[in-house]
Amino acid sequence: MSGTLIIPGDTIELGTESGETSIGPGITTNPKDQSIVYPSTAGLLKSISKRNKTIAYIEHNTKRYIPTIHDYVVGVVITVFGDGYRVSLANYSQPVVLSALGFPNATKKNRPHLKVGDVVYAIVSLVDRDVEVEIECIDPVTGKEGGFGQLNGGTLFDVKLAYARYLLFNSNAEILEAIVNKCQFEIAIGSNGKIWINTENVKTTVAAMNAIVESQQWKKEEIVKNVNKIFKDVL
Amino acid sequence: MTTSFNAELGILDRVDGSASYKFGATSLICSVSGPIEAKARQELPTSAALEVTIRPDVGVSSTREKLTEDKLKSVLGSVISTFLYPRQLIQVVVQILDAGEAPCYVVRELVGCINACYLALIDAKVGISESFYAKCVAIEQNTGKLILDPTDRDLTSSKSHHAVCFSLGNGKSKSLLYSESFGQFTEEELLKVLDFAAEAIEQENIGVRKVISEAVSNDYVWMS
Amino acid sequence: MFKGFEVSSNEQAFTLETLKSGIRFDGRKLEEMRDIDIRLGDEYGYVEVRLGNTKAIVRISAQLAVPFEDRPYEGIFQISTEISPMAGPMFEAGRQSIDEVLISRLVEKAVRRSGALDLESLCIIAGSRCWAVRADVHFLDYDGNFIDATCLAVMVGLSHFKKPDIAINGEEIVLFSTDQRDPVPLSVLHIPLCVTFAFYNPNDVEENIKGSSSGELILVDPTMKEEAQSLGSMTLTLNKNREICQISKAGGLPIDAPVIMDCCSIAYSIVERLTEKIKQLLKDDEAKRIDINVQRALSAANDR
Amino acid sequence: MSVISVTGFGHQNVSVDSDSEDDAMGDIEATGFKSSIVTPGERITDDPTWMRGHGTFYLSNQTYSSVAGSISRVSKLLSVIPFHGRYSPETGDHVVGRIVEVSQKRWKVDIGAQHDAILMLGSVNLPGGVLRRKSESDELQMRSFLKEGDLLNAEVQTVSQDGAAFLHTRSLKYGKLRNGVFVRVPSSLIVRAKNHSHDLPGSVSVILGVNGFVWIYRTKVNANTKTENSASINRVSAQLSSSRDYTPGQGSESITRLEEESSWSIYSDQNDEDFPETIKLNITRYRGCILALAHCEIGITGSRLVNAYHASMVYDNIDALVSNQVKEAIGRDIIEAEKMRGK
Amino acid sequence: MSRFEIYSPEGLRVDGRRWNEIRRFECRINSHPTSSDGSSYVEQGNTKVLCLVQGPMEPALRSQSSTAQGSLIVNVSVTPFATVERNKRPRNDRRIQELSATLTRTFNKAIVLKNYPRSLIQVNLQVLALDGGLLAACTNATTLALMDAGISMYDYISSVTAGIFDGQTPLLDLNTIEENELGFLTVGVIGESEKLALLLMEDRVGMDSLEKVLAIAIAGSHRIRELMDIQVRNYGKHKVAKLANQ
Repeated sequence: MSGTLIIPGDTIELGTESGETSIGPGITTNPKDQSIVYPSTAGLLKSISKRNKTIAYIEHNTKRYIPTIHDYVVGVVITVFGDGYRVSLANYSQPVVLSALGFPNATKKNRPHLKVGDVVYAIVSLVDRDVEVEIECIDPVTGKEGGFGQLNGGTLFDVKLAYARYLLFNSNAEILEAIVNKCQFEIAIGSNGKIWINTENVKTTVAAMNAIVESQQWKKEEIVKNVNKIFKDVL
Repeated sequence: MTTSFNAELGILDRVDGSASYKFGATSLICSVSGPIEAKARQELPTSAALEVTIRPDVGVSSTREKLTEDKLKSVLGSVISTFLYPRQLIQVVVQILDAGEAPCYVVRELVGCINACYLALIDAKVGISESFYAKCVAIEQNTGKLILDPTDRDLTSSKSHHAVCFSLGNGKSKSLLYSESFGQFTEEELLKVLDFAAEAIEQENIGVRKVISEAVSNDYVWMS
Repeated sequence: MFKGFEVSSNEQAFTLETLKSGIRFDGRKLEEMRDIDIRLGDEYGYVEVRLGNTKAIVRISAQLAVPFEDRPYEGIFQISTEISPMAGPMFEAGRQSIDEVLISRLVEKAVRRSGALDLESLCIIAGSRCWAVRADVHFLDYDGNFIDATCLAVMVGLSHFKKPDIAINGEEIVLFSTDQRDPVPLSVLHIPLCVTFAFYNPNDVEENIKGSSSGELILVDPTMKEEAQSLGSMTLTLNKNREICQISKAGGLPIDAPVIMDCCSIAYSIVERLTEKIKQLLKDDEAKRIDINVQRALSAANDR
Repeated sequence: MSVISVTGFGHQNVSVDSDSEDDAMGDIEATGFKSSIVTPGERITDDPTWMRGHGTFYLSNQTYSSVAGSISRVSKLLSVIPFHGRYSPETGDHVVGRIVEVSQKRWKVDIGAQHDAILMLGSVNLPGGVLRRKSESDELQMRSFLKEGDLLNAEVQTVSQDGAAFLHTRSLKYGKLRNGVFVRVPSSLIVRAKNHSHDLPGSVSVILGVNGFVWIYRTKVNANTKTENSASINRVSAQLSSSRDYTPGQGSESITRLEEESSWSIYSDQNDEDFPETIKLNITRYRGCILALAHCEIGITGSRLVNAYHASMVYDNIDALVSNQVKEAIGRDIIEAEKMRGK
Repeated sequence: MSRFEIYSPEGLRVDGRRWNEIRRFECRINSHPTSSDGSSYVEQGNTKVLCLVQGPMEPALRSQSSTAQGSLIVNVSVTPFATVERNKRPRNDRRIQELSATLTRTFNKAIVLKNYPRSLIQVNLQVLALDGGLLAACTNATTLALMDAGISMYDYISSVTAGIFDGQTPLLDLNTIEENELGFLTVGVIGESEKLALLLMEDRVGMDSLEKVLAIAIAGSHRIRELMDIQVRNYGKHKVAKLANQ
């Protein structure tokens, strides 16, 4: 993992070259003076450049999810009320709101009926300091379902957030490839660290789940060997 | 001198961040959860509420712990960027495993609490505006010599003892966040103590940074 | 207890499926305990216990005190089991939830009421002086089954602890430091250990009440996730003398009496094994301490 | 004391005292039911053709009772009716209730049922006539119409799926209650009838809420004069029909009269200033009578109340009605009187 | 305190009972018809318990309202005159808290709570006199009062204590003196089955005598269930007769 270690109190050099630099997670501005920029967490300073624009952020791995707009998340319905649902994205965190209309083609009359305990795959649609976070099950690009909605069967488990992001954006991550060789599976990865998985049977699901959780502590070259072992033990 | 403490990050599973911190005979564990859902009575409209609990090694918590909680809260309140998490809660718990000093002193305990909290906050990645670190210093009764990290025995034979906490910028002691003194001393002596502590904190920060760096690389094992 | 800890219906259904096929997420058998790791501190009576990811620390301490009026011939023994949010954010600071009350009552019944510690031996001068022993349990990390871990840690702590030696000089009590005289161990009469079972019902409620299938699933030493999904639990406390010190099945899923008898024998074999482990551990620790003392004495002799 | 000998699981040999009254087992019917009285966990039948209604649960073919009560069979529906139970609202019930909460556009009303009933702002008559539109200002001053603690009588308009009642007071006979006292009796004692408001001798009226909430009050002065053209308030002596076919809103008043009376006075919190002592005493006597009937577990109807009132006249002092003996004596009188009349 | 002879060589206990005899058991249902939805009064020897049930009703707190099923609250209070020493009990006595939690968890599974969504059932128990078998008497009283309130239950839960003397002789239905001297257990049995809703044991009992004690306790519970059932049926008959009268 490259990048320089930054801890709070360090001064960070934001790209002074051409183009603007915007700040990403882990870097904060002073609420009283927006020109003062400082790192608020310990991690590795990184920057990505896209068309003249540089985004600087501090890569850090946490357990506690803080909702960010357009994040893909896996949540559990915890209350049902008149116009929608309250969904938990992380244990002990403030629940977020999923409107009953936040589904493709949903109308006042025709809308899905979720129950407490149901699992949904959704996208964060509203984040604001002063109001509750909202999620919806509509693909913002197509306006269609796009894989969002209720997840049936399978089971849920948690990984650390940086790992979840890594798996979400690298669909050919070694660990997933290694599991593909063992069994067929469906997976929904949330940026909130919750992963839903369903495979052909209970045993392979347990194995796949354990493999993903434990692979957070594996080096790349160990993956195949360890996955083989886990599947052998369970089956 | 850089190895006068032992610390480890991420030792607990259920909470968001945790650290063990040990210097001399004093040993404690700190956990941080947050930002989590605040109870209605704790909720603040524009910033995060801070809940600090200190649990003694022996017996139930009393006013002594309450006082330390208060001091700790004032230090943490000034560095945690609470404005980032409106209406939420940051929950900090310190469990003292060994106070390492007689019950009439709280200086080692307080210093331990501050440092353990710093490390646990770093582990939980709760937003803080700057790093901070604390040290305790005693002035010897007869010689007037300054003792860093006085032991229980040093404390009884000293004329005064001090807990000093500085914020750190780029590894240098920046501003004084907290200082507390007990006993008799002159203004000059106090200034000397502060300088002495500031330097010790900078020294030790090299070690602290190493601990954090290890923890961060540990977080990304799968990348290697 | 599981406020804020959300378990989805998918997980519920999945757990039942796995249990029906006899497997658990951590690869254990249904009637298998998690690995127990016990670490003794340098100080007498300091014990760290890890039961899987559940962690607790127990510190035993002793002080001189005045015995209770109604029990002049007995010393005082207190167990403090307050759970802070360090063990998990579902525990509230400063307020005991009903689950915490039940945990502390259970440990109390298992250790104190069963007479594991000989209280009469703690009496120094009847009615005026006695030892007050206290066990402070610090819960660090919760992953289910605090009770078994706590009871074990307290019992190891009591067996490991040594109080300073004393001499009675008329009404005066002389307290010797460890350098002056070797400290003396407490008189532990037996070692009660807890084994907790969790119950699940893969069938309908009606089948459980009226049916004859006894299809309930039972597993030992539930993790937090397993606990959150269970319909009831039972804690058995036994010692290796085949005595049951306490049973606590406070409601929850009704279970057939013969099944409970089976649980007893499962628990006994676990307790037997654990007691052996504890004995060995204490013996090793004692040997290590003697070694250190011998070396110290030798080096002291060399210095001279 | 009873002796139990034990040999081990499943082999208890329990010797039951012979005097235990198990003669209920006697009336085994052709349907295969053991007895009309069943207790929880008791098997009612193993015939799977029955439909299982309230108070039962089943496992495969066996149907068990889940309450202590008597078996009821309505065609193929098998249910057990418990001896007691909370009032369960039905559409058209005339009930008396108490406001417990004022919330958005609705009041929550305690009617002694499993759930609080809901009275929507749109289901009440507001001062200014029935045709007036409800405005936002009405929403803001809901407490000036009905506030927490106020008693009202109303009709159950609908019952939602989960059993919560929706009330309305869109008739002159419904609305806020004044000039009287409240008594609560078990709801099972109030027989559902066509009419639940009765004018009684002694210038006293009563509302026997189907939910067991009873309001005894001074007969409205104007009601007396206009009784002739009102279909709603019957003289007790006139009829006591037990007919159950009832449609909501039946017996409501003509709109013109409603408009006339829908002034602020219907939401007044003040009792009449000229409230004669004798009427107050009469109200107290009726209250005693209702409690006497309840004590004797006699179903409460308007006519019985009148009979009880007359029977109570032997006791000059109303305080006498407090004693259980007196209550029982009154109860006996009524039952005997009814028997005499061949009921 | 002088030691009582718990079990004499002739086979008699302190109060003259044999090993397998329960104490005088008396119960009434609908004891307080006007002040509750369901009520009962139970005497087991000298232990006397009153139980009042309110509900199912609208919950006072939102946290008690669940769309899936009803919630149950059990409160127990022991009167200061229940025992010989008039101790003032602290309000948050942990033993009482444990007792009410145990009762709540037991009846949570016995009541058909899914029939009562968004509702609260509140059980209040008053212990008037205490002479052993507190949990058992409370369990029996609750069963009866819930029935009186017309609340759906899967079956009776009947309860009694049993102890073991000298590691050999099981004794049924202990009084306070026996409870203090012996290791004993309390069972709560579902209907006429051998399923235990409740099993609490304190003090030491040899593993090998557990089966004996359990068996007598279960048999004793069945006997108590019969006695309660007779009472409920009698009450029902009386009630039906009264209705027929009108």
